[in-house]
Amino acid sequence: MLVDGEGKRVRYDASEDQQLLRETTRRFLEARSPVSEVRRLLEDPVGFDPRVWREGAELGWASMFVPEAFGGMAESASGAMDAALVAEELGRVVFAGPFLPTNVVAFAVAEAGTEAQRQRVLPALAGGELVATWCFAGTGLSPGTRPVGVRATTAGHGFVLTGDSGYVQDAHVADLFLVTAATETGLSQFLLPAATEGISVTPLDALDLGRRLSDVRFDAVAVDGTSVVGAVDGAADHVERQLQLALVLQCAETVGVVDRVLEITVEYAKDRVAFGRPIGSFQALKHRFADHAMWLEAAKAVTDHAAAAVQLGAVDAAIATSLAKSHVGRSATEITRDCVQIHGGIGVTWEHDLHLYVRRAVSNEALWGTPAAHHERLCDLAGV
Amino acid sequence: MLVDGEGKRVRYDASEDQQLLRETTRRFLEARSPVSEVRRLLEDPVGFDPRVWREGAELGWASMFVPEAFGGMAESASGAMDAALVAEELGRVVFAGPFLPTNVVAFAVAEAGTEAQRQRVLPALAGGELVATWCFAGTGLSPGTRPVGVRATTAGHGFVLTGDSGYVQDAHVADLFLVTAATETGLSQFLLPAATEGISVTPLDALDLGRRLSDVRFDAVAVDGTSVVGAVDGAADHVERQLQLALVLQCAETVGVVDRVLEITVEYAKDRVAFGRPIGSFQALKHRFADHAMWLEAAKAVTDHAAAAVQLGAVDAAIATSLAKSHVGRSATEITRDCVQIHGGIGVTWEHDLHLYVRRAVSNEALWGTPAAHHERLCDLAGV
Amino acid sequence: MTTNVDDKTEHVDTDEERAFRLRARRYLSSAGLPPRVPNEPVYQWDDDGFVARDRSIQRALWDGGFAGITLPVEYGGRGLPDRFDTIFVEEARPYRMPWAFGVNRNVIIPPMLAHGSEALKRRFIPPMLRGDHIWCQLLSEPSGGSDLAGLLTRATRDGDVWLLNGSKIWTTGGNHADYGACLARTDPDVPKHAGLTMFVVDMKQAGMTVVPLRLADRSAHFCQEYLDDVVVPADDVLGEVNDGWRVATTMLMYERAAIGRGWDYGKERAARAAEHLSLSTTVVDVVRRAGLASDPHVRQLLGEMWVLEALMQLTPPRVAAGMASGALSGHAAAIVKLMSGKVGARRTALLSELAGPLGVAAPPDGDVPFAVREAGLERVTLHNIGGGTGEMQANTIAERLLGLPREPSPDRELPFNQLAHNAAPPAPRAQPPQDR
Amino acid sequence: MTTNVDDKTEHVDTDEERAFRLRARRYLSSAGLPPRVPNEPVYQWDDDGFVARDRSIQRALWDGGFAGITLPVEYGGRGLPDRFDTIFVEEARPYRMPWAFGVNRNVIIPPMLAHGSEALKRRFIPPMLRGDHIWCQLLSEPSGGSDLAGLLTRATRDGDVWLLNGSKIWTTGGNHADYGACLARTDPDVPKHAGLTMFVVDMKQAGMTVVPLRLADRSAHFCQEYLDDVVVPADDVLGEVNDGWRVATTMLMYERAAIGRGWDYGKERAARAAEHLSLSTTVVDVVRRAGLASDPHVRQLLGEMWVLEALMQLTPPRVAAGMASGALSGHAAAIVKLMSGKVGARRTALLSELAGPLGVAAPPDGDVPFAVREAGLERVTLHNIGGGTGEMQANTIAERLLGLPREPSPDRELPFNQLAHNAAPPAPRAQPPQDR
Repeated sequence: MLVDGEGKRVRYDASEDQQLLRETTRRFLEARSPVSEVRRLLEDPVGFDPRVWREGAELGWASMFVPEAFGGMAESASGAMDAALVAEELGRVVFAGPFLPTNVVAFAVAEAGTEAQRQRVLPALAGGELVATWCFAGTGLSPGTRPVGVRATTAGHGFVLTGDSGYVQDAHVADLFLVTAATETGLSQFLLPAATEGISVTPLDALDLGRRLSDVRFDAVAVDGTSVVGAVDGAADHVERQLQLALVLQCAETVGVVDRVLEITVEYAKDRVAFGRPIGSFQALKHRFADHAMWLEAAKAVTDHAAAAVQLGAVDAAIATSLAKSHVGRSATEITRDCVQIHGGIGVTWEHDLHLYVRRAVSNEALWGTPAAHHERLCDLAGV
Repeated sequence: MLVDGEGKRVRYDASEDQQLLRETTRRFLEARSPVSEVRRLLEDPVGFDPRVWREGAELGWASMFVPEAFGGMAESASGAMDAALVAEELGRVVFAGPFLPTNVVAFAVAEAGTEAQRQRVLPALAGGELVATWCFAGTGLSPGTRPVGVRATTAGHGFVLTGDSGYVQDAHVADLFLVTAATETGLSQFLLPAATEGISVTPLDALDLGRRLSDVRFDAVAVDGTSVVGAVDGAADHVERQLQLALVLQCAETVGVVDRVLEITVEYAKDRVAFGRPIGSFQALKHRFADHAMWLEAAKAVTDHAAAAVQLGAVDAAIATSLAKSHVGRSATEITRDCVQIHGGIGVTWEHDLHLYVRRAVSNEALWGTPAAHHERLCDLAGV
Repeated sequence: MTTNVDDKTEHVDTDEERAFRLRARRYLSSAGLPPRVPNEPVYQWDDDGFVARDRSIQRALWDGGFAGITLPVEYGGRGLPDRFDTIFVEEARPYRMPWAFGVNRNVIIPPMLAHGSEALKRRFIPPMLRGDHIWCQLLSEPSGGSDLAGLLTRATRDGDVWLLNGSKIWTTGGNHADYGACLARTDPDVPKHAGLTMFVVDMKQAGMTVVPLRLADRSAHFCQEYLDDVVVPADDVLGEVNDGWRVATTMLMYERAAIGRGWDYGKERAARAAEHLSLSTTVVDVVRRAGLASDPHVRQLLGEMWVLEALMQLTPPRVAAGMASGALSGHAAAIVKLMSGKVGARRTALLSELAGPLGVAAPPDGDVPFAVREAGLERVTLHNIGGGTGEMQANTIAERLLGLPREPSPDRELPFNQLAHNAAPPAPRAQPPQDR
Repeated sequence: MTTNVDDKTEHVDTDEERAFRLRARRYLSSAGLPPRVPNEPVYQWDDDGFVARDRSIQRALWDGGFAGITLPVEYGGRGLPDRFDTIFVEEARPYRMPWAFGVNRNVIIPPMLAHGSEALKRRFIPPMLRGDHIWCQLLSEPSGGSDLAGLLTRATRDGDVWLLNGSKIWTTGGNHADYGACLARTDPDVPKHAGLTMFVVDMKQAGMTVVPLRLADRSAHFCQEYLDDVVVPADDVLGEVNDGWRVATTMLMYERAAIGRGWDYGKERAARAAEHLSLSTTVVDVVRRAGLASDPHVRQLLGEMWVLEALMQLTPPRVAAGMASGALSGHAAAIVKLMSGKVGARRTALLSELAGPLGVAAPPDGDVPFAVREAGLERVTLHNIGGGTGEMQANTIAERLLGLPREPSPDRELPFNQLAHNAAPPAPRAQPPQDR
């Protein structure tokens, strides 16, 4: 549990404002983007519904890190904590849309962008008119916790970007890429239009049916100095905070996935009869449910803590997010898989929504660093 | 399942001879060395009952690798498989006595010893009059799967042994040490009287209350050429086979421990009443028992396979023993711990025998290489 | 590094057996049978070629005199002792055997021999042996899960025929089958086990709608059936009316044994055990190519995976030997089934950890091995088919092998129509789903 | 790298509260109290010094006017609102508080206030506050396990007194206690919950034999009692005769809350949560000294251990806040208890893997850290004390929090003497065991 500046403890279910935000978001999603949307959008070239995304933006989904001067509400929002709350609701419907990447880019530009970048980008991001994404991880088996794919070398007044970035969400339709690249003595970040010469996008076969991921190749992409976000060679701290935010949003989304799957499965176990009584009355099943409820509660605790730590810029925010990712990532896969098992055969049919949830849980476990990659990161952070 | 030279399949519960051996051993142990012996011998300086050990030797416990010419019955026994069978029975009573080290040394001397060594040592080992032990593993955190503690350098016609060997069973009372040492270009083995100048024994605080372990220090111990067992620099293959035998006996003993603990606990669950019915009728408990029975069956399968592989000198004997150790070691600890849990509070009292069993299971998991050390060894064996 | 073990039992043949063996060897080598392909993928809903090929293989066995080797001659068999079947299985190992006729061989014919009327046996067994009829099992229901005896499909008598209404699910080859053995409720006023009957159902009739059951990985090797006044002549009952539970129990026992032994002319599983304990090379390969072979954590995962593979290789033959020797009861088969679920789950977790992000998203044409590409999907879809299976196996082990007392449960004594049960399944869809 | 958080609530004090706080601070600093030692080991059977010290600390609190802060003045308390207790707890944090009086404070006095007669409260509460009487709980029985209401200890009326016979177990401080709250069966002819009575028992009488309960790690902080015609005056009943289950339920509820809050004047657990999420330094130290800090497998173990520690640090305060806000029911405390068992078990497994062979055998005077030396022993002895506790917590979570239906169970309705139960425990041993 965290104590904010005023000594007020972070409460179990957040402030009244946050409760309102949760309810509004849930009602909107139930009406406009239930889990059946995933099936409807399976063959859709975009992979999400841009109208729904813009309507969500009107509800403030992309405004939480954008200052009021640029059409956002950063000053009145509790950034990471509010965004986590929305992400949790999105997880409950396996939402298809650029929530995580857009918010992380908005956060990055708001924190470190030039005035010109902020004016050009932030209002359109907040309004849901622009989609942005972040090129951070490497491709293939690279760990997902470090930017290892792209290098930028100076060329005249500008830079040339070369390399590959992996698992980039919604890169196939994004208008803007925020690219983290290694430069001479550190990390630098660049904000590029997707149409920049030399960028190519290869969509991946993704397990998660509600999310499009791509590898992005930078083939000697020439950019000028105006595309730099923050200090050349000095972006490491910002990159770290962006990663923390991405982890918080991912964990919160996963918590939503598990919360909903457990709800569905508990209901099923109450209704479904075998041997003359509800299967939920059998003790062995109860004990599995009890374990799941317990680990989910822990997942919420560790995610809330991480969100608050990131929001407050706490010294242990990096640790908190990696701890959260490890537990949330692993437990989500285990719990949702056992919920499939509890459903019996019906749980593995294409018609049933369960697999859509499990796919997201398994995918989230592996992206932005597997639990194993975060254990490594934790040891690094602890100086072990 | 393995096929022996005559195409006869190794049967589920062994041959008639082996069934007889099992029954004889069990009856003897019930009468002469029930688990209560562990308590009686707690403060005993020897730590086991030499009379019981000699009586066991009369039943053939130390004869299985000793040729008939030296008072044993190697020719008529199925070495590793028979010894494993006895070890399993010993596990069922948490037997205190030098079964494993004595047999491994007898095996080593029978296989590689000089005629003089065999004549001097084997009849007395087979008769239970001499106790021998094997200095193999290093001390402390060293992995237990490799001889890393002792070096021998040539000095005139003999050698000088220097270093430390760890976790040596019954070293405090052994008459003979078989020492595996690194020499110039390989491994060599030496058979020494315990009283040899320069050897010191430090008993360890051991978790297993039925087994004494010591570190053994070799402080420039001078030995002559007659103490060498097998080829100088060429003992690696023999050392490997000794390790395999030790692992088979350890796994079999652990299987006996688990088998007995599960028996005790199933009986308890049938008798013990809560909420008006036997606790064993509660489904959550049943499912835990089912898991335990399943992993125990797998432990028996993998141990039987390892014993047969070692007995036949199969090419995959090294792999088979490491696979066995990993599964048997881990599952034994998990199963016996949960059996304690099923017993409720009574299971953690000093008065109850359960902890004597769990101590042996946990101790066996860690000695002769932890499961993790054997995973490493498996990768080495597979050339990964 | 493979122990080359030929586990044929040729050395104990009598002269007569030896003659049979040589005849089988000769015939098999000249019959133009396709070779056995290890781990051939399961056939899909629309794979008619697979079924046609198996019909012709079964026909070839019949033509050679090797169909129904141990079955009575009056039903088209050869009337030989079991030993001859073993010999044939040993000789047939290099060839593809008719997988699609596994249901006939393993789960239909044995209970038919045990419980069927003389007329039924003479009418139905020969066409199965000739390769003409494929059968399916119609047992599980969408409303049923693991409580088979609580099934809802009703059979009502209408003059000379029975009319069956309800739905069946998880049927292998339902769309290819000519006949089905269908368990239905004939008397709801008695306890659930006492009011069931096993019918012989002609699958090719108007009231029987068979649709593919598409799974979460988009595969469809099972079917679902909707029965809408399906007509069964009064004589086409396997066993007695209201004695269907006994027939079903026999059927399930033979099914269990066959799964343990290997589905298509057996021994595949047992044969594996004689092989060397080797770690799956695909995985090692991936690890090597990723440059992770010396990473101690990766080596732990590999080690553990190897252990799991060994357990699944060594335990089934041990359990089978235990059952054969009488040291273990037939219920011990549950150990193997439960283990395969547990080991499978852990294995997918290890594979996912090795595959990392590549297991959840990979380039469509990239050089990513199947095992890695599918690692994530396997975590989603791995399941003990049939619903609640793991739970049932665990109960069996605890109650039948360890002797733990059963739970008090009223559902074994009360009349079926006084028990709570699930709603009947919805009507059939007009169209099979069009998902790719 | 520690976030220095002072989580005192001084900033919201009223003037009156502020004055109380300063008075407490002053008194505590001058009363000669020993400092609080984090993770002080639990006291053992024969540790009389521990108890004597706690009696004198409790006496000091009484002398300063800080015993029973929120209790009614007529029972020796100060009659102040809860807020004052919170203030005192905040100020007392640097000092050792009387752990041995935790039973009085947490589990005896609250149900006594709720259910006790006026006479009982006036007679017994003041001596507890003065440090004169230590109480213990006599609930669990050797024959009982998790089924508390099925207990066997009998109370029979004999003129003006009750005579109690039976045995109790898992008693903290039974040998030091002056009085015990003892649940016994007064009517076996009614269902089990309806025939119990909570007695006030004088522990220092001939019929009460208290022996140490030595655990597998040779420690002995619990006791077992044998009751042989223990005499209780008819008036010394807490609550009504045959209404003891209600009293016990209240007692257990307060006990659960106290365990969640921290036993000795609270907050220890909550305070921990405000601290930085740091990995146990002992373990890191061991790993560094062994030269294993860069081994990726060891780093995985460390990472996972850190995660477990974080879960145990962050979950209890969240659950407590949920219960305080009403978002979670009081049964949610079961989550924390269940988790501490599961996390503990996994933690010992990780520790054992890190400790390797050193965890099962170490040189007596070697330079081996405690955590490593004890790794193996912890695997043997770690247990949710009380028997079946984990199972009960899991049932509570499933039934009370998730709303899953209860199992049919006759034991709640049938008269106690028609239920199966365990045999009575054996008679007391003549001598306490002499094991070291």
